[in-house]
Amino acid sequence: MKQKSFSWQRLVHARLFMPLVCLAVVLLANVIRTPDFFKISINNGVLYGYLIDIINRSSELVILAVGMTLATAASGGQDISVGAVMAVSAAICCQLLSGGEVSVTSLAAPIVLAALAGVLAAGLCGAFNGFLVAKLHIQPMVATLILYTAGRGIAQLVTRGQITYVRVDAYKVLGGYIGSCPIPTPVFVALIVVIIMAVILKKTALGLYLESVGNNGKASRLVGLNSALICFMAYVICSILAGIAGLVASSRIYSADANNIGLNLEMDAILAVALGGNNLGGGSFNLTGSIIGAYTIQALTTTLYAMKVSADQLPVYKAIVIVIIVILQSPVFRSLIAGMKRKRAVTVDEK
Amino acid sequence: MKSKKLSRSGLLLTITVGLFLLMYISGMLIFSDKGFAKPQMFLNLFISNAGLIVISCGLTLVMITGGIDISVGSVTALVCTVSAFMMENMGLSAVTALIASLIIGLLFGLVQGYLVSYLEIQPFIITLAGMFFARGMTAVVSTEMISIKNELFLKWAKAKIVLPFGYTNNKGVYIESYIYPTVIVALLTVVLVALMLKYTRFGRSLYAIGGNAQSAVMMGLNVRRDKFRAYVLDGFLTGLGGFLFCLNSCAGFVEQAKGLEMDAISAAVIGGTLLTGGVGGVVGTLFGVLIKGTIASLITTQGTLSSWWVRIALSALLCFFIVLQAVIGSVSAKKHGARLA
Amino acid sequence: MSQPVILTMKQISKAFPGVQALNQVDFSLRQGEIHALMGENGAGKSTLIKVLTGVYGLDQGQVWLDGKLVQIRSPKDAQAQGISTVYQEVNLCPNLTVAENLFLGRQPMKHGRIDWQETARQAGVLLQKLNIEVSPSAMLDECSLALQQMIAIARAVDMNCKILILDEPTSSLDDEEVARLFTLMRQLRQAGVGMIFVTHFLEQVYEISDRITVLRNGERVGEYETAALPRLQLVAKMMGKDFNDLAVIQAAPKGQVDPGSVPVIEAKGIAHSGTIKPFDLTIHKGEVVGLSGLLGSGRSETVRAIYGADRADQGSLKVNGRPARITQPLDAMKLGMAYLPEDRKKEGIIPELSVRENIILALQAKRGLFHLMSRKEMAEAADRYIDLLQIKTPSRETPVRSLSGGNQQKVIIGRWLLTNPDYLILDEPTRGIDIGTKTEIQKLVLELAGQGKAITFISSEIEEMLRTCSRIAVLIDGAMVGELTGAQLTQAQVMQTIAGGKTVQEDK
Amino acid sequence: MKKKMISTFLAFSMVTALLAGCGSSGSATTATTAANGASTTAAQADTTAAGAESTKADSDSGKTLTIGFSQVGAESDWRTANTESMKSTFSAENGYNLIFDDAQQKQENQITAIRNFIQQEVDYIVLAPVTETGWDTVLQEAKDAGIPVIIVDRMVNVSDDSLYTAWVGSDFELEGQKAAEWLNSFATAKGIDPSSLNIVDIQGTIGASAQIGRTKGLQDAVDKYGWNLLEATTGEFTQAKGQEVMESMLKSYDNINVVYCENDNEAFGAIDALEAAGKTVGSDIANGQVMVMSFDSTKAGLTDVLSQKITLNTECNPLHGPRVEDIIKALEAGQTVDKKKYVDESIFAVDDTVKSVTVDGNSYDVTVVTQDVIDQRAY
Repeated sequence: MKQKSFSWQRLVHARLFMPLVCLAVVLLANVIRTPDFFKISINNGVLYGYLIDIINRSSELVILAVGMTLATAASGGQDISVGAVMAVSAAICCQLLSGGEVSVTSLAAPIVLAALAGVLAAGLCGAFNGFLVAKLHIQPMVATLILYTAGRGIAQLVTRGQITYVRVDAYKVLGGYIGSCPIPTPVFVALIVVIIMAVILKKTALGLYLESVGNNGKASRLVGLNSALICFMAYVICSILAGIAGLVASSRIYSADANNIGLNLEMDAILAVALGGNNLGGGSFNLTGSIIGAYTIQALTTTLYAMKVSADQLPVYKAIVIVIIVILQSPVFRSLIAGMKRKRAVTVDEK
Repeated sequence: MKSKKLSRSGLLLTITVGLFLLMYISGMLIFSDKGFAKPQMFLNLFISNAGLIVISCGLTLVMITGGIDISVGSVTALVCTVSAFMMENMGLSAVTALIASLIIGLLFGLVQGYLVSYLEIQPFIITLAGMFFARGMTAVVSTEMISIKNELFLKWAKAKIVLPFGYTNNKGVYIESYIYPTVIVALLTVVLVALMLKYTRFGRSLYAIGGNAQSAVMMGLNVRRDKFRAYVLDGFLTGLGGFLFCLNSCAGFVEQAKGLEMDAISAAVIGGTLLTGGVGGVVGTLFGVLIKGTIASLITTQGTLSSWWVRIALSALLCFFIVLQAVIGSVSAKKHGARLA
Repeated sequence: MSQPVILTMKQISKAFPGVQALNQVDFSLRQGEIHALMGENGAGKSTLIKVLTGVYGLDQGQVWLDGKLVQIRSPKDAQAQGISTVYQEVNLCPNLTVAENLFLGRQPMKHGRIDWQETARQAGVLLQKLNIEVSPSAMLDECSLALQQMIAIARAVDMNCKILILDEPTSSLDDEEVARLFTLMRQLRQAGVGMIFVTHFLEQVYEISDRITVLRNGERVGEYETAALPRLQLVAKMMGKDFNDLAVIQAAPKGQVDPGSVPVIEAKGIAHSGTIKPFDLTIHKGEVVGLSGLLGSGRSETVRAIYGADRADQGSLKVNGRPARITQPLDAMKLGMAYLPEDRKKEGIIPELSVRENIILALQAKRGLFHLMSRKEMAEAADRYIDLLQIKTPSRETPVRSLSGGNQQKVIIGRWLLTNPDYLILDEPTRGIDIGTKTEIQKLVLELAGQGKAITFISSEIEEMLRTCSRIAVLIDGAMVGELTGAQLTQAQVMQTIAGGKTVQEDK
Repeated sequence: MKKKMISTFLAFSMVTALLAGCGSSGSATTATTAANGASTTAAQADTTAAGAESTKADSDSGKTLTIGFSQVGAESDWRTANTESMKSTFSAENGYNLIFDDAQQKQENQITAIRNFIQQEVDYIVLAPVTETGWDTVLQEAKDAGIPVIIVDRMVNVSDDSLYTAWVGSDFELEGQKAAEWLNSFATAKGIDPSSLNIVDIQGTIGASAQIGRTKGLQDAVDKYGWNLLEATTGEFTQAKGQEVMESMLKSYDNINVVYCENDNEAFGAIDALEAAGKTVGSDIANGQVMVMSFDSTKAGLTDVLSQKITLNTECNPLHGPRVEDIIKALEAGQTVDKKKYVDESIFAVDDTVKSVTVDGNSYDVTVVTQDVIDQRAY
């Protein structure tokens, strides 16, 4: 009896427990509403179904959440400029592809080159953020507030305030399908990003370094870690991933819409990290949790859309979910509950 | 003795005020032919930003404790929409709407404050939830724009307070300078909050909490309660500021005041309040708002610039202040370090 | 000593999950006495204090103040009842002025607002009364740590405290500052304040305290008149065993050094502007060289400059005879150096990471980002040092923050031993650690020297240095004023050198 | 320390450079505007030709009119075209001094800008309002200063009509009605049973006047003709949202045959989603094609009509510049102007099945899209 309750306790306290429960609850709500929610069929040669939509649509968020997790771990703060950085990357890529025209049907530059330029620009944004955070020790939120405000301005500057269209099929691949592959490309992009990050974390000491630096920067420096460089790197990686997400978002609509690409996605990415059971104060992190968090958010969004909740009202539900989760995760709340349990146990013992 | 105190907060404030004067005076010189030198232009800074000033004051309080509140923009939208809804769709009076606004602000302050100070949840994430919640609730109240036509409300909104100077414009119309009551409320708020911060134990306690919360507990301050109160006061001021905002815009809708939280935060930061807490004040915040307003005015007056330049110029300025603060901070840290040696 | 008892704690019990921190502990304090509270780490001293100051609630027991049964709910409540505490880590607000720190939360009011003039005046009077030389309008973070401690005491005293708890107030102070603190304490004793004095320094206990209460494993061992309790007995009571280890150590052979061999470390003219003047330092294999001096004399800064924690402005460094350029700690590590920093909490442990990760971190950093150690290798390394250093931890995956201070220190030592260094810098490795572990660490130092490692040892306790070092370099105000070896290594000599370096050098 | 100082200086010089950059780039922006506007001006030659002479007369008489124009932002293609139209009409060559302010979709910014215009003593204020509401106070101030206000695009909702002089813009409800009437005529011509029309409405940003008018136009027709409106959800006027919403709707309904998009960007997204799901877009509803209807008639939108992806595209004319100029000229000449002036807007269809539609007794011709038509378009 005691043994059983103990293992249950361990399950509840496992780091992935809460994120998974959240995802399960959201998905369950869907099944009750739409019995064929999990149905996946082949339609027009591609996979088709609600689930596919959720997985496809959350790709950008997953990519952002991965970067956000690293930045959070290393600096104990969040990068709120990722949405704007997405716009910058998309703007630069599309502007190069269109050669400055508003709408083109042929490419002015090779896609790979333009995409690289977009990601590079994002990397530069990351370097700027990283410099402020790691070198000047500015609070991450404040430091990234600069690009949060300026980013879309820069993107608009690049596109001269227009929406730049690249109506070339080759450019639509990233946000669409590769040839006759039935799975949407963004899913692969997200998967590749996750796999690459997982391999990096598995095969290199980056994860340990990030956790160590995020937990105690001074001590990390004295054991030979270049704390500033590691923190800087985390921000560069975060922005590069934002750049990639920006390209995916841009490819979906084969255009650079500086005002709308990645709009409000930074908040969702932070939310994904929090939902994943990560401490927003930095230190140890859990990438899987963040990814599950990202899928949960998209599932929630899709669900609410499907339930005909107006897009404007969506935030209310998100807010409720956040509050419940952070309260459940709050150490004070947990110790409060533990205290109550103990008291109950004590009274039982006394009897 | 004074000069020592000037070391950090004083220096930052001096720079902020100096920069504001520099910008404004150069604006007056460069755009004198475009009316920039008129006193009303200066008054307009206050008229347009009355709501923001009050909201930023509230945010400054929270920031002094080392916290943050990013829900203020959404709460403003909620306040405006609820006010508009009550007056237009429910036929209630403007006074009721005002009271409702303050209550909404207070409620947000109470809940967020409780979660932040008593459950010790990070303020960023809690107020992020508050931001989502308020914005969503605004849509629940009304997805349509509501124009306020309530007589009393419009009377308040249009109640010009005429000042004894003015000018005759090119159409031969004498235009007296004026302000709205909102400006008086905003300035009164700044003065009261500044006095509170300087002359009450609660105010000093906020600085202590921001300086070192652990110490504040050990020194017998009721940190949780004072932090809670700071958030409640912030909520109240957001409600009040939201109502002032509403008096300026006379409307309520979902998209209102989007991004206002970042305006308020950057105003406070420009005004010399450190996000790490313990340093800052509302007078600086007032100047922060004025600086932002002046930049916008300069760009409007210039008249050919596209919106992205506004964003880029503002963020460059923000960047300047943030880096400046970091440098001043590290210099004083160096001093500290030298002392240890 | 027939002063009335002002505080009685009866049968105090306090349990934490898995630990009985206090078990039926009695404690009493008289008016105008300095009562030392002694015990090893984990004996229950802090818990007792925290119960008394209302940080923790108590499970059982009673607290009587001035003959009245009281309940203390919070630090504020404690203060209201006249119990104030001054901690080792000063608990004041660095962003406020001295005057404000003195009166925070109880500022003089006039017409419903704070009367700043009156605040400044009262602060001036208070500081003068206690002979604390600082301007009331100075910012606190511009004051030295000792001064901050004094200010904290001044604050406590002014709050009409009847009971003042001093929790390790002296561990960051140099002797002169300690002396000033003691003067202040005596002044307060005259004024009738009862003081509870927690410290690890036996000398200080005997210098200032009237009575001693010893705790061990959450239980009270006994209460003694200081004058009637010999030191060795006190130590024995704290350790709960016959204390022969000290003697063993004193008898241990010092490392034998071959002066002709190539020195491991040869520093020439190394300096850091503002903190240390150019100095030379040579350390051979198997040698333990102590760096002594008052706090702020540049002891830590010297080793930090060698290790690259702070970059030296000038000078040259040879490691194993070869010129070395060290710009960051990693460079030093690659040359076989290891550095155990002075401040364990801020610069030593990575609190959230596990014991395993904390142990392997330095080696991993040395190997680089792309050569991650295998899980097996990590586990083996961790287990080896947990075993070797007898680190008390539930498992190697336990977060290091939940370990006691001494065990945390051992984890850091393990971390460095794993990198197999030639040269170890130990800056205050025994600070804040119970005597048992202290001795273990001292033994270990000698053992390592025996294995041929070069060691620099820094400690505020001269006795400890004398036990371990074969040579002691003394610093004053950032300058090295002398080196003592062989027969010169006596407490008196070292003290004298610290007190006035030049005369000793002339003697040489 | 030194490094820190350097970075401070860097940051400072950055700000200075930027501020300086603002000044110089102002002219750069105008230059590009002029370049971009060249095609616009050419295309609208017919509309401006009449005004051109009188403009010259103005500049000859040496009086430069200062116009303060507060624009919503740059959120869509339509908006950019609108801005370009104003900028090219009120150019220095035409004898105007245009003070342009971009409000970045914020009403409070517009209120500030108008106050600023009043201080600058502009001759006219042109306002493209972000919102319909909330203009009472500031327009009162403009009125007190004796400055006429001309509203373009969205209407303002004020308690006192005298607060603005004139309004120029689109009748969004009429646009919706025209589209709906066309659909009715088309279905009748093709012999399609009204109850077999399964329509989804991808709405604009909820609360925007374009959304309200266009949705109402459709809704009324649905009630009138007995069509089957499956769902109406917002696509927020963006391509990405249009795509996402369409995807979701396709999962819920498998019988959609008409998609009513409330602007071109949404239509692009919807078409992508439809094609990805294996549907064919086109006008042949009877044979399983899905008809896409759209608004705005941007060049890109009309190109899609030409390629038969969009069946009907109802124009929403952004070229307000010349019309505003007409009003200003009339006012300068002391004439009275119409309080409300709707711009003429065409209907562009893929073929000539329906030649004209009738709304409220007025007949509107339907233009069949050809490459020529597209080439002549200004935006």
